[in-house]
Amino acid sequence: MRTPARSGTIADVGRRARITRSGAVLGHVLVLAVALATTAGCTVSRQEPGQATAAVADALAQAGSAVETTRLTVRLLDADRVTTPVADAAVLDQVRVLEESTSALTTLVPPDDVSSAQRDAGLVAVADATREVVAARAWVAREAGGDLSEAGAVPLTASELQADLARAADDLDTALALAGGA
Amino acid sequence: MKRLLGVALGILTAIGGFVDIGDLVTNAVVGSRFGLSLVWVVVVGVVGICLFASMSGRVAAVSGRATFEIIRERLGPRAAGANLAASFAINLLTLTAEVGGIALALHLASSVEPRLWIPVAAFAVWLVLWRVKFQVMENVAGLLGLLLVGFGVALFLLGPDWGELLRQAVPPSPPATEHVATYWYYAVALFGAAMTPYEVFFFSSGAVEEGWTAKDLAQNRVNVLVGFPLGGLLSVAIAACAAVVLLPAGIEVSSLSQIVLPVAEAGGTLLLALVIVGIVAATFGAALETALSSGYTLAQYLGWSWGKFRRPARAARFHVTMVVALLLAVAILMTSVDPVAVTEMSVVFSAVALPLTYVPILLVANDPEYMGEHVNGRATNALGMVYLVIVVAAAVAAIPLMIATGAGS
Amino acid sequence: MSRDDSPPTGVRVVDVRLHLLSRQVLDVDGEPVTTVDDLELVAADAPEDGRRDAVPGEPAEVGAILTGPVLLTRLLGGRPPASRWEPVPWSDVGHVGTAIELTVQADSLDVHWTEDWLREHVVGRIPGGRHDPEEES
Amino acid sequence: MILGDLLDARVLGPGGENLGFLVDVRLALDTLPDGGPSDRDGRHHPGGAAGEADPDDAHPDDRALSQGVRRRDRVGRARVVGVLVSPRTGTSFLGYERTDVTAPWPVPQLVRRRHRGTFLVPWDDVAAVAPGEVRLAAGYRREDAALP
Repeated sequence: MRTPARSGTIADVGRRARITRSGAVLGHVLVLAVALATTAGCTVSRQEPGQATAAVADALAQAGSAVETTRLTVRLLDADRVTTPVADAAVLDQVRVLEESTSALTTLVPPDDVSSAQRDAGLVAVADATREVVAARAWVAREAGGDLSEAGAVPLTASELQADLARAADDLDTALALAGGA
Repeated sequence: MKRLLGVALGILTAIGGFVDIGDLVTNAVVGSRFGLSLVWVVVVGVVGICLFASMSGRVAAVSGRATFEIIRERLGPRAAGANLAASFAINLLTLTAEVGGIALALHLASSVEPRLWIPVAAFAVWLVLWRVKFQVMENVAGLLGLLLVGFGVALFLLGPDWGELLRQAVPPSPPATEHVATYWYYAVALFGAAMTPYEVFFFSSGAVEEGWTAKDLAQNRVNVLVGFPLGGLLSVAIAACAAVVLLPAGIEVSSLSQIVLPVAEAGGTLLLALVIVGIVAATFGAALETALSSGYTLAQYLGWSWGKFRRPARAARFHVTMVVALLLAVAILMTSVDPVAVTEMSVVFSAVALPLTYVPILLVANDPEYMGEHVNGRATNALGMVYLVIVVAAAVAAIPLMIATGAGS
Repeated sequence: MSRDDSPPTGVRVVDVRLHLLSRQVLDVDGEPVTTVDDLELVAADAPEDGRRDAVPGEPAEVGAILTGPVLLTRLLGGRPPASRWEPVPWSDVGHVGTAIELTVQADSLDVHWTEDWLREHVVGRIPGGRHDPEEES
Repeated sequence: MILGDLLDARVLGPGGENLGFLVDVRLALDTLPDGGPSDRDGRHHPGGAAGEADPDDAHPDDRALSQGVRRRDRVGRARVVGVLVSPRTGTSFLGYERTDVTAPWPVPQLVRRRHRGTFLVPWDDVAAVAPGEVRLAAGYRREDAALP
C-alpha cells in the first residue's frame, strides 16, 4: 500500500491536532472549575478580616461539642444505657477532637490584640476542658473495671464528674461569646 | 408462597443494603448540624437511585452488557479511560471508607484499636469474595444490616416533638448558625451518599451475570422501588435521632461513636448492641459491593472475564484487581487517616462522579440497538432528564462548595 | 481461514465506531476474551496465503480484531509495530450483536497471556482459587 | 492498515482543501444463514452457573431478556464501504446523525445539529491515507450518511 513514509510532518500534525483538541477540552474544564471555585469562595465569611476570630470561634465550638458528647456519654454510662467499649471509644474520640481544637488555636497567628486575647482565653478554656474529658476517660475506665482506684485525679462519682464537665462547658461558652460566636 | 418469600427477602436485603457508611455518617452529621432541614435531599436522592438502578438493571438485562462495557462502547477508549480512572479512584475511596467503617464498628463492639481491626476486616472481605456463595453473602449482609432499623425504634422511644421535626423539614429551615454554602455542601454530600455509583456497577453486573429474565427484572424492580425508599426512611431515622439528641446539646458529629449515642439514650445497651451489629453488617456488605465494583469497572473496560459466579481461576485478573484494591484501601487506612473524614470525602466525590455513569446509561436506555422494544418510556425520560440536570448541577457544584466551606467545617 | 462457505444471505451495514469498536468479544462458550481495541484492514479477495495490507480506493475488508498494546497507543497516540498486535482473525467471528461472539475457544487464541499467567502463578495457587463459588464446599 | 490510522484523521479534498474529520468507517457485513456449523445452542450468558439449560422452547418469561439483542446474524466477511466525514469531530461516536433515535430529548437533536453536514465517501474515492490525514480522489462522491 502507499504507506506513508514516516516522514514525521504529517504524522506530527495529526497527532498534535488530536492532543490540542483533548487539551482544549481539559482547559475549558479547568477554567470553569477555577472560576466557580473563586466565585463561590468570595461568598464565604472566611475571606473577611475577622478570619482569626472566626477560627477561634470554630475551634471553641468544636471543643464545646466534645465536652457535650462527654457529658452525654457519662450520663448514659452512669445509667447503664451504654456499653463501656462504646463509652470509652466516644470519650477517646473527644480527646482527639480537643487535640485538634488545641492545635487549631496554637497554630493560629492572631493579626491584632483583640483576636490575640480571644485566642488566649480560648486556649485556657480548651485546656481546662481537655483536663476534664481526660478525667472522664479515667472514670469510664474505672467503671469498666480497670483498676485505677489509686489514681488520685479520678473523680469518685458521676455527679462530681458531671459538675466538672458542666463548668468546663460554661467556660468554653464564655470564651466563645468573647470570640463573637453564638 | 415461596415466590412471596423470595420477594420479601429481596426487599429486605435491598433495605439493609441501602445504608452504608456514607449514608450513616452523612445523615448523622447533617442531623446533628441541620436537624431535618435536609430531608428533602434524601427524598431527591432516593427517587434518583430508584430511577438510576432500575434503568441500569434494565439496560444490563436487555442488552446483556454491564455498565462499564456500555461506557466504553459509547464513549470510546479515551473518554471512557478517563471515566474509568475517576470512577475507579472514587470507588477505591468508598471501599476505604467501608473497610474503615467495619473497623470502627468493631472497635465500638470490642474496644480493640481500629488499626488492629483494619487488616482483619479487609481479610474477611477478601475471604468472602473468594469463597462464599454469592447469594448467601448478599442475604446475610442485607438481613443483618436490617438491624439498623434500631435507629427507627430509637426515634420512637425518644418520643420527640414530631411537630417540631416536621417544621424543620417542611419547608426546609436550616439553623441560622450555619452558613448557606455549608448547607448546600451537605446537600451535595447527602445526594452523593444516597446515589453512590458503585451500587449501579454492582446492580448491572449482577443482572448480566445472572442472565435476568423478564420475571427477574420485574422482581428486581420491586426490590428497588420498595426497598430503596424504605432504606431512605432508615437514613432519615438516623438523621432524626441525631437531630433530637445531639443537635440541642450542641454536639457536632465527627465520629462513629457519637452516631450511636442517641440509640443508647433511647434503647439502652441491648438496642445499642443490635445497632452496632447492624453497622458492621451494613459496612461489610457495602465493602463487598465496592470491592466487586473495582473489579467490575476495570474488567469490563478491558474486556476481561469477570464475575462472582466464576471460579477465581477463571477470572484471574478480576480477582487480582479486587485484592489490589483491598490492599490499597488498607494502606490508605494505615496512614492513620480518619475513616470518617475519608467517608465524607467519598460521598462528595461520588456526587462528582455521578454524571460519568448516569449519562451513558440514560443514552443507551434510549437506543433501540441495545434495548429493542425495552427503550425508556416518555415518563422515564422526562424524569431522567430532570435528574440529568440535578446530577450535573451537583457534580459541578461539589468541588467549589468543598473548597469554599473548607469541607463543611 | 476456516470460514464456512455457505453463501451470504444478505448484507448488514454497520459503522465501525458505532457497532464494533470497544465491544466485548466473547468466545464460543460465552467467556469474555477481550474488547475490540482496533481492526486491521486487508485487501479483499487476496489469495489465502498471501494476505496483503489494504490499499485506499481498492476493495478492502476486515482482516482481524486487534487488542493489547493497540489500546494504549489509541489512548496516547502513535501506533505499535505490527509484531505487538494481538490479533483475532476475523474468520473466527461468528455473531455480531451487542457483543462479538467468536466460533473458537479463548484458550486457542494467544491474546490471553496475562490472564493465563496470573491464573497459573497467582490465583490458581491460593487455596480455593479453583473452587466453584456456587458449589457447596 | 489499522483503523486507528483512519479515525479522527483530517480529511482533505483532492486539491488539499479541508473537509473536516473522518469520524467513522462503514462496513458491509455478509450475513450467513443461521444454524450453520459454527452455531451452537445453549450458550447465552457469560455466567456459567446461570447459563445452562434455557431450552429454546422454555416459556418466554424464563429466558434471559438479553437473548433478544445479544445474538444477531451470523456474519461472514466485513467489507469496507466507505468513510464518514463530519465537518466537526468529537461527540460523533454517539452516532445520532446517522440514526433516527429521538430520545432522550433534547440530546439527539443537539448532537445532530452539531454534526449537520456529515457525509459518506465511498472507499473507491479515497486516494491516500497517511497518519492523521486522508486525501480524497478527484471527483469524489458525497453520499447520505444515514444508516439504512
